[in-house]
Amino acid sequence: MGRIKSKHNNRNFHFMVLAMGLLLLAAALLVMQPAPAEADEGTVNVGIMAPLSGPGAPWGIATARVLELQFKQINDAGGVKVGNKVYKLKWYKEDDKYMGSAAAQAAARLIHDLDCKVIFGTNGSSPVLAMHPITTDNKVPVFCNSFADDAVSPERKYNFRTSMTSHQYAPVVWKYAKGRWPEIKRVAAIGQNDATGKEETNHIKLACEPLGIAVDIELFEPGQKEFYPLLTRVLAKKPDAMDPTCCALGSASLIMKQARELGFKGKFISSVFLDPTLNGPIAGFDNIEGSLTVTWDLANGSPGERAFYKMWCDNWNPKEFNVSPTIFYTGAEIWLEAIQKVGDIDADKVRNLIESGHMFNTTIYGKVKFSGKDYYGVDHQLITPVVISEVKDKKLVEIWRGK
Amino acid sequence: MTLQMFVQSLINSILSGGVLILIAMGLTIILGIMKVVNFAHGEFYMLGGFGIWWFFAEHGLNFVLALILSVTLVGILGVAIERGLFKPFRENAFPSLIISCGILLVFRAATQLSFGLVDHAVPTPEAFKGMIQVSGAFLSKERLIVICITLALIIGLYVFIKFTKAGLAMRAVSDNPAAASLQGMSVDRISSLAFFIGSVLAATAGCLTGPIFYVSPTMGAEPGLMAFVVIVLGGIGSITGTVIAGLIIGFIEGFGAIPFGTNYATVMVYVVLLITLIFKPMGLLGHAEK
Amino acid sequence: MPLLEAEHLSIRFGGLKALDKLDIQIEEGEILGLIGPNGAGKSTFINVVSGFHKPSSGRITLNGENIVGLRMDQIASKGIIRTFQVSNLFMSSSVLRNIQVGFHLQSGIGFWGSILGNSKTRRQEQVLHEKALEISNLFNMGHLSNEMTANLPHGHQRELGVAMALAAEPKLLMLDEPVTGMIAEETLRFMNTIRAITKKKGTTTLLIEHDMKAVMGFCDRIVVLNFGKKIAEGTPEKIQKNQDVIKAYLGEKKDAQNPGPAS
Amino acid sequence: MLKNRRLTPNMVLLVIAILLILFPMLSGNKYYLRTITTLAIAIVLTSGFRLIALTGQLSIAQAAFMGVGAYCSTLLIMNLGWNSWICFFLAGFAAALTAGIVGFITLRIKEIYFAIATLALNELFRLIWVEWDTLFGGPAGIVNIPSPDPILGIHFGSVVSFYYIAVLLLFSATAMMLRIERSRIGLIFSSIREFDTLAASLGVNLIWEKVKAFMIACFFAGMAGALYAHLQHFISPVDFTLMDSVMFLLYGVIGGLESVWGPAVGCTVMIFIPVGLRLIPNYNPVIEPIIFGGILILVMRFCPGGLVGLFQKLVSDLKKTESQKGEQEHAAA
Repeated sequence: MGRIKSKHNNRNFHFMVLAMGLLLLAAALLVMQPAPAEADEGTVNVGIMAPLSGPGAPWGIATARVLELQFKQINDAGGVKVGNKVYKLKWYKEDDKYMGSAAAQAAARLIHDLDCKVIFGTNGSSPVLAMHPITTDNKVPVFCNSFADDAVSPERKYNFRTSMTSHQYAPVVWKYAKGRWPEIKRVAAIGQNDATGKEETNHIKLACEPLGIAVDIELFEPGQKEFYPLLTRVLAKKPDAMDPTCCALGSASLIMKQARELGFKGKFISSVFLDPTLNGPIAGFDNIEGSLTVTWDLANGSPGERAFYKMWCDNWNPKEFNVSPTIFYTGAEIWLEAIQKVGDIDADKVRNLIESGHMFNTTIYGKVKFSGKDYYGVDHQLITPVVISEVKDKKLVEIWRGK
Repeated sequence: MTLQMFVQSLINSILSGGVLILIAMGLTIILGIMKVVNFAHGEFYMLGGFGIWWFFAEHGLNFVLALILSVTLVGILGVAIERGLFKPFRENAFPSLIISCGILLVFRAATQLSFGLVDHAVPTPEAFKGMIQVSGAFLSKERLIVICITLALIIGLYVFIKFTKAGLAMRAVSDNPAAASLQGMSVDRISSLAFFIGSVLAATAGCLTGPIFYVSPTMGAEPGLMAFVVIVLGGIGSITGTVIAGLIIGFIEGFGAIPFGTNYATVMVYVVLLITLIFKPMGLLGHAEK
Repeated sequence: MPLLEAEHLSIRFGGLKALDKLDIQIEEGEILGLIGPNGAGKSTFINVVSGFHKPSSGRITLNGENIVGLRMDQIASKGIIRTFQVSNLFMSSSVLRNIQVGFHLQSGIGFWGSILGNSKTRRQEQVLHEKALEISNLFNMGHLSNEMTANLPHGHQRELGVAMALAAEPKLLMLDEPVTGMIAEETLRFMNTIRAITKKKGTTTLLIEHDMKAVMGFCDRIVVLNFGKKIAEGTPEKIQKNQDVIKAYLGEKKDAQNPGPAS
Repeated sequence: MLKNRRLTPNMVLLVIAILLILFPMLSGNKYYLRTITTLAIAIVLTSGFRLIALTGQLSIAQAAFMGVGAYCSTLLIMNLGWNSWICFFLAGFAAALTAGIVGFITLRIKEIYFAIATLALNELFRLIWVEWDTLFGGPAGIVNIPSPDPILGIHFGSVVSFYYIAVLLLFSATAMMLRIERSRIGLIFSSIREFDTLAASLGVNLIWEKVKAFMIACFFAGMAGALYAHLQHFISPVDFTLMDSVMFLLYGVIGGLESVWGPAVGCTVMIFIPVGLRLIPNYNPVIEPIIFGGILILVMRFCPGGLVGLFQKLVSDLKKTESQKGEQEHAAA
């Protein structure tokens, strides 16, 4: 290493520098060669951003599958008519790896290099917050799913959330639960120790305290599988009910299984997501029987929901179904309806339409609109119907539907 | 802390420690004998889990048969990787570390692509179902069985290393590969054997914990990391050290979680590791070379 | 006052007493030979003085200042430099770089000078470079100065070890069996070089050698160890006639069938 | 081109420098500007990793020190309103100071033990940022980090300006690394890695020298972290994880740790491979980890010296055959 005085090595050094030069040159050539992918006449570029690798991959891959099919179907049907022009969609898929830095880089590619006019994605708070400076500066609408309150705010001018969060769900489900079981006095909210889990458990606390229910929040490191120590601590406080769902599906299932093993007899009430077909195999069907949740059975839902579920089952393994695609599918539906309505793909016009409280008709949920001004300061939160279901005989049974 | 909580924490600690020891044991053998830094060790644990899921849950094989089959296959895969990739890099940390990182990425992505997107449940075999109650504390039968098997494997491994010819050869190679090969021991064969045992132990842990937890492509990440913490805390190459360190970490997780919560227990594990290393730079029972 | 004084120095490894209440004085400017059969504790003495091992009890003073308990580099910076028994060198570096590491204590180039690389530093570096060449020339290795150390023949490797130590301009140079594996002519030439240099610079030297015959002609004074104890001390002529010394070497020959000093 | 022996290393460096400086004018593509900005940050971090590796220590905590810099500068700017350029340097000093304190305690640990200790350190730092949410914003991180303050009316907010800051940082870090390489410090560092006892016996203070290397590396890591915070306008604990630290290690070893150019080559290749792959039509990023892992395995299996090592070997083989040919001709004549 660095035997600089030696003649022989001086040459090596020499060649090393040359090698680096060549590499950089190659890189530079690579960079300069392709002109930015200007959209062809008659096509509009759209970006799909999803965690295609890493811990969020199950959601991301499912999302990408559905969106690609959705765009293909639209193109096959002739495209979208915007104003008096008909556009075909050209989509680009990017991997945010469920990481902020990767999401920012991916957004830069979609926007600067591929000239995408809209981004559908992504899951997770950190990626959505990290890509905000790029998307907002370049006026690209983002239809996202992030449970962080911060993802929707006045300065994030073009961020729209097409999923309801525990902030909307928790008050409804806990009010219902308290009405039905007034004996619930103490609740344990268990969540993953990341931005999402922290926000969700906090939402539960905010929803429960006005109802006279004490909330113990317990957080754990993502990826943990052994919850006996945590549950021993939680159960010592003798909670009457538990919301274990502010975390990944597998973790939530394990918490429910292990809580029952440790003798927990109370109800599981979920303000986030609980589906016996998905949670059941890991959690044990007996363990989650009688739980209350805001999830509902798409297969028995509204006509749009039924059609959506059928589309998944026709193309892919029903076992791999999760809710993530519905969120972005809805986002795409809304954006497409909006650009057709305003007759332009301009982000400001789309934003104005959404903020005007326009009712969107074509979504899988039926008629929906954006709201949220009183809490987030801006109407960028999609409001979908809240449904409360109960787990009965290993199935979700709808017991209450809001308007 | 009530008696019930104490007993429960005790059981929790032993279980989390036991599984950790099982995984770390394989790693300490590989690292101790071949001086190969295998960051992909957790992936053998993951493959073991997928093995039991594939044979037992998907294809309805008998649990024990499925376990043996899956463990053997992972062991053979381990030997193949050792022969094909690690062999030139014994005693050489950097390349082996990089290669193992590559293996980790490939395995994880490949399982994700081939076995789909959901976490797979492995049902508990009928015979292992049910709970046992000890002075108010709960212990499921499946966990009890895991503790028993872990204990048996630890003792078995200890006997194997201390008293059998192959075990003696392993220790000799670990101390001084050059001298061992001069005495006619085949370093190649012993390394392969070590890697086989290492991957088998990790895969066994994966199989046994499959029904308790679930099986997913990223399940190896956390145990793989903690296994390194365990062996470094205990001293690389020392089986007793690994057992002690595994129990220490198990107890920190089991008892530390009660007053502080599990995330602070994780902080405590790392703090204990750092403090131990400051005072004993070669781990608790590790000894300096030379 | 002696340059280095060890008083009642003891160290034990397990149950074995490697050094047993040893008293040794080294006078300024002399070449002291420390000899003894295998396992007599000669290398242990160097290890203890250089700070590699910590003595169980006893004192070591350099110019009256206690040095027990200091780190190796602190002891080195006080001017005690040692060589190693086997060829311990920076094998994948060039000969010149090896010698330049030896300049560490003398270089006078500080951290910022080194980082900034200003003209003063460059001049200093040039001076060091020339000094390194000079030292390699002293050992007839000038033509090898850019060679990789691992490629050197054994004899040159031994010489390089001493060259590095000399580069550090020690007050006390401790040579641990420097001529092992050399043939007689090489030994003679090498020992003469060392004696010439150290005498010229006034460097005090402690020479450890297993081969009694090899050191006789070079040392001013000799101390003989056996089983960690001093059994004789005096001029080479006196030592050669000492009955205890002869017995120690012959005894060893009988027990371990080791080729003795005469072979 | 290879035969042009007159091409000095400095000339090539100059060409690279000019290319990098002119690049924003040649191509306005902000995506590539951003990619090179992240590349520059990665090279700075990886060079630091290599510097520590030069003393024989394997640090898996570089991302954490990058985070120390990022959080330090962000908090000073956002809470106390200090000038961002002062904070930029303070970030470096904060990271170096942290490294110094941590180093004095941990650097006597060696080899894999040290690697795992730094790994624990990285996790500890992350957990501190996660748990201490009143100061560090918790897992949600800190949003809306402003762009650097203007100097003499020049505003720094665009991708191009970040690009130039990053290139400047890259140049100064590389100049520093080169200087260290060629100076006595580098000599002493590598002597520790080769044989620490011998170095100590010649008066080298092992701990202090290792701490020095650690501090220099972390100084640049901290500055890179501050730049990263400005570039992203958002930081959270997940930006500085163990996985990122391992990445810098991978980049370094793939490039080759023996050479001062290794980190640059490793980072360039590994960061531009995914970029290049995306030019393939209908490329599916899902398989990227497999490609990435495959490259790691292949490169290490067939050239453990890394890419620079491979290149050096090829060149020396070429020269050997050339000189053999020359000898044969000579003999024939």
